[in-house]
Amino acid sequence: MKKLINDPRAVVDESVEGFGLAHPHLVTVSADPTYITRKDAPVSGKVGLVSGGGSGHEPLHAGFVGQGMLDAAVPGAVFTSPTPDQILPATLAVNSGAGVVHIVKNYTGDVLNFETAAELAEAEGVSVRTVLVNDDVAVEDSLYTAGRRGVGGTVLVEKIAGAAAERGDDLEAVAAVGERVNANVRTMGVALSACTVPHAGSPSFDLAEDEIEIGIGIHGEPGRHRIPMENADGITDRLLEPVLADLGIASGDKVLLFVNGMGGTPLSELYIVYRRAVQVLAGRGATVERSLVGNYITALEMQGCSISVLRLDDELTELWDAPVHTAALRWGV
Amino acid sequence: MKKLINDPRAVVDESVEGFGLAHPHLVTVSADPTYITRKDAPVSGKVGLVSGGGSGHEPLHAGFVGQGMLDAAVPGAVFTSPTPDQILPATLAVNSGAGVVHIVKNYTGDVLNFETAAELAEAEGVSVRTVLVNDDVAVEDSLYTAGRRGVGGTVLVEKIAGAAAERGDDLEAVAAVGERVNANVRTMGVALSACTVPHAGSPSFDLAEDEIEIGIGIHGEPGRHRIPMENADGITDRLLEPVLADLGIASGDKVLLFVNGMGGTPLSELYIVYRRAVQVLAGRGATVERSLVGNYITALEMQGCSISVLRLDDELTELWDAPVHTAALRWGV
Amino acid sequence: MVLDVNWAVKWLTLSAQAMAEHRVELIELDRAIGDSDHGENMDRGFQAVLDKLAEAPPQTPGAALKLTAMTLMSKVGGAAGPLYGTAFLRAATSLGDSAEIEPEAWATALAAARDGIVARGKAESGDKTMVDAWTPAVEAARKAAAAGDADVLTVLVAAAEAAEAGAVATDPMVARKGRASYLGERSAGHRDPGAASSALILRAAVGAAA
Amino acid sequence: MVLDVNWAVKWLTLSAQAMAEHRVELIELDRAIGDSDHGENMDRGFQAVLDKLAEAPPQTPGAALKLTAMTLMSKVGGAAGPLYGTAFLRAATSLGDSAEIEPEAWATALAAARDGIVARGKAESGDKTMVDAWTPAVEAARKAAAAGDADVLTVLVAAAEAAEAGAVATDPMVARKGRASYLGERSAGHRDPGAASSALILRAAVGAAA
Ligand SMILES: Nc1ncnc2c1ncn2[C@@H]1O[C@H](COP(=O)(O)OP(=O)(O)O)[C@@H](O)[C@H]1O
Ligand SMILES: Nc1ncnc2c1ncn2[C@@H]1O[C@H](COP(=O)(O)OP(=O)(O)O)[C@@H](O)[C@H]1O
Ligand SMILES: [Mg+2]
Ligand SMILES: [Mg+2]
Ligand SMILES: [Mg+2]
Ligand SMILES: [Mg+2]
Repeated sequence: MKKLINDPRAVVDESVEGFGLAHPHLVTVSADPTYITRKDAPVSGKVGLVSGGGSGHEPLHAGFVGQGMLDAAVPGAVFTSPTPDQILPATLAVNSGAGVVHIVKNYTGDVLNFETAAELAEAEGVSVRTVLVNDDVAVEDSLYTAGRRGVGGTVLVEKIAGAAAERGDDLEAVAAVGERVNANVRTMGVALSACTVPHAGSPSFDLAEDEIEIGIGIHGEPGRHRIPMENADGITDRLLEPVLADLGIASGDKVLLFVNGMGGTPLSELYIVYRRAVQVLAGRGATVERSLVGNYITALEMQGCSISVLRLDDELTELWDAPVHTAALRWGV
Repeated sequence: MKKLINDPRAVVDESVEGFGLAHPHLVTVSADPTYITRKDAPVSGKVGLVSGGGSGHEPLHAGFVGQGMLDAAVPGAVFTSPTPDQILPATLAVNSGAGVVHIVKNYTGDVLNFETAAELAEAEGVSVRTVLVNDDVAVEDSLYTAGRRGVGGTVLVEKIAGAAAERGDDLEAVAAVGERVNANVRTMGVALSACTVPHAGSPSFDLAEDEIEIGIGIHGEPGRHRIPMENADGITDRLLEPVLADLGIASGDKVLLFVNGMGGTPLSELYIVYRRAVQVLAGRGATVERSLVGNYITALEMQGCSISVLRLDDELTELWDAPVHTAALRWGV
Repeated sequence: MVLDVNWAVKWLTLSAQAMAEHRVELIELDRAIGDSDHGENMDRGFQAVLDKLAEAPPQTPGAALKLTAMTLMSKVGGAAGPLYGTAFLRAATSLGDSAEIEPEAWATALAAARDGIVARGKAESGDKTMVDAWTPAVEAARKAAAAGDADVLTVLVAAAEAAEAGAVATDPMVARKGRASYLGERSAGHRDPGAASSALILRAAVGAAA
Repeated sequence: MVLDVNWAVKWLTLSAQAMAEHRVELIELDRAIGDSDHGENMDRGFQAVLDKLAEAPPQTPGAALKLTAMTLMSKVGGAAGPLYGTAFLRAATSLGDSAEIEPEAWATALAAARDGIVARGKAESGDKTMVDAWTPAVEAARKAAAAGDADVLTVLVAAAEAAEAGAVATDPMVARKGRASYLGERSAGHRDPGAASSALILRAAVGAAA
């Protein structure tokens, strides 16, 4: 394992510290317990948005703290959800009295820890609503499992719910927008290589030179099945098909197309995937109205990508376009 | 070699096509010869800015085309500088009559091809000035070599000269600002792994599990020397020392600190490097006034990073802060 | 042998030792069907428990377990943090402030712990989770405790052995809860990391009484 | 044997074949001390030359070389594109529109090509570049052509052999120009890819006349 780190156990703390140093006008970093808040939090009258989860998915979530998106991010250890004693103070710190929305990726650990924190926050008089993100169509039979995972769609939920909060929507409304995004987004991912968790020291799975993992999540876990390597168009078709089927994308639909890198894949390759995905969508009569291409929700240095499709309506489009000012996503300001 | 590509020879074309599809309001993509122009080019009265070079460094250069930065980007084959028959039409396309600045990274191929294109453009009545970027302190004895390479500093030259052009500076002034940035920026890079050029199919060099390459460029070439793996702080010190020495950074200096990922290194690790670099600069009495952290000038999926320091003055700071709207760098708009 | 606070502290100490010793093994189990962090998380959590025990030595077994519960909740994270946290909290509540634990009380505390895990995680037996170690342990402990002349060591041993067998029994299971469930059929053929760590903890309880 | 346009076209065709055949080898040489693209670039460029030759068959050797120059300039890129482009352009100019090339004229054309490379690239002998293949080739061709009864094949062979020896001689050199110069001392022990491709091209000139 070769990584630009000092001590595997200090990775999150040092990285978050560096993040705070690099973006001093944007965020405040609290150490022990670790969480990151928007510089001007709590924003008076605004619903607070808190997300978090294991580290290793950067820029998610800290990179999305700022105007028009998250008020706080709570990073756990690498691939380990944060604990209530981090989530609670982050929640309290961004509560202006309008309540707080927790955006939680659907993993047992995240759900349980945010659940406890929400309960504790309610006990302190803060209203909390939880938006559970579970956009990963790779998880089949999800009724008989821990359910679908929250993956690429999380970024879109955070952006759009963030815009709703910023324009002044109340607690229920912000949560409802977040849920609407989640209901209209689906994602599927592929890994060309594994990733190495710093404290583990060896790759999260072993993959032959001519194999890829289809249906991976963002934690270096193996996917649903392993297939021989294919070309980019073939892989794109394979990822997109279940996404479109599950969403029921039909002719005339307008969508946001999000091709996300898992961390170790060159941007140029993501655009090759994007190109094919646009072709496929056009073939179905759907129009790509908005795009996002890049490394936004990653699995350390894993090679691969995920494709997310979000069905847009006028309101979601408007909220997507609304100004955002964070370390990793910025426009209109 | 596992890559999200179709045909190694179609990588650049398909990727650029995808780029155009993803950013239709920002750029126009011309195929055969391949180049990318700002949607509203030529901008009346404005000096045009053209850069280019081999592909494989994405988002450089196409990701920096747009308001406040480049007017055109000219991508060659992977790691191969583009040809005059691409550079010339790009130059003509962005010339509004105010002349065109070529921003050229100092590699023999880039220099020769841009040189020819500039000559041909001049022959067609377009005034061209060339800003040569050569910020790489890893190249020693540069008088007896092809000279220092253009690396991380290129991004800063493009942003700041772009802002000068956008505010209406004339040809000489834009070139002068670009040269001033180049004169005040130095960079040094490290590779933890090699990268694989698609048409080559095997890694650009072989590195043991406990070795790193110090002083690498952005073409997967080996560096100046190979050393045993060190921790992030140690590597940061090693990269920063020659940068600061060569720039003559002294107490009271204000700088922009740019930690750039080579493509395959997680963002979290770049922030660990950033953290240390800030500490070192503070130890010298220099203040980090602006920061940039991320994958901006890459070597495909290489793991590693480069550190650039730019000595700022009020004008450079103001030009850095000026609005920019490109696929990869955006603020103020 | 009585299960008093000294035993409890020794149990937690040996648990921490076991997590440190088996850290890599638990990471490897989690690497196969999860996200490679279980050993790291448990080791970090139990080291923190040791620190807390040293800072504020508890006066009863229940207090020791409550302190453990709070520490694991705030230091472990992931799925295991809240689940073990709840388990230790429920066990602590079940023990109340009694100074010594009788065989029956221990079986009841284990059952409370298991019920806490089920209440939080909603897993059933056979879902390939730590429940598959705890439920057999609870049953074995109850059975041993119910025997007229049960001594406490016998009960501890019965629970540990059953937990170990339960962990081994997760090998062929297809996961339906937790991270391994995403793998579907591919989760079969690997031991559940949480069941494995549960067995280690219940074995440490024996060591503390020996 | 006369060096007419048929020879020239055959030369370029064999050069293209050589680039395709040695593509991987040239990539490997460039991988060691450069950026792994020389073989790919030369192969792409010469395939384009073949297309152009087929599209608009040239009438003189000079015209064939000029067409080659323009095509290499627009298809190869990198350092090699402009350098080879200039070399072929200067050679074409030197040959003018004569229908056949005499031994002396060939030596002069080679010298013009070499001078073009030096004018663009500013490399000196010993800098570990293609110049180290071209300069010995020029000298050998001149010497062979100066011999009273020189036939043109002898001149071609002399140039090819000298270029090959020149390419081999780059092995121990420390590069001072081109991408390999960034490696400093580490560039020693590897053959310069451009010198190697130059030798292949000059060898193809022999094959076309044989
Ligand atoms: N719903 C659940 N009920 C009971 N135990 C569970 C549940 N989900 C996960 N677990 C247990 O947690 C263990 C994983 O813990 P850990 O790796 O620390 O957390 P994470 O899965 O969040 O990375 C699993 O091996 C399993 O025993
Ligand atoms: N200044 C120069 N003068 C002469 N030849 C040069 C010079 N620079 C590079 N070359 C030649 O070009 C070759 C490299 O070509 P190529 O790999 O296609 O281009 P690049 O270096 O741009 O990737 C070198 O092996 C060398 O022979
Ligand atoms: Mg985890
Ligand atoms: Mg090249
Ligand atoms: Mg785990
Ligand atoms: Mg090369």
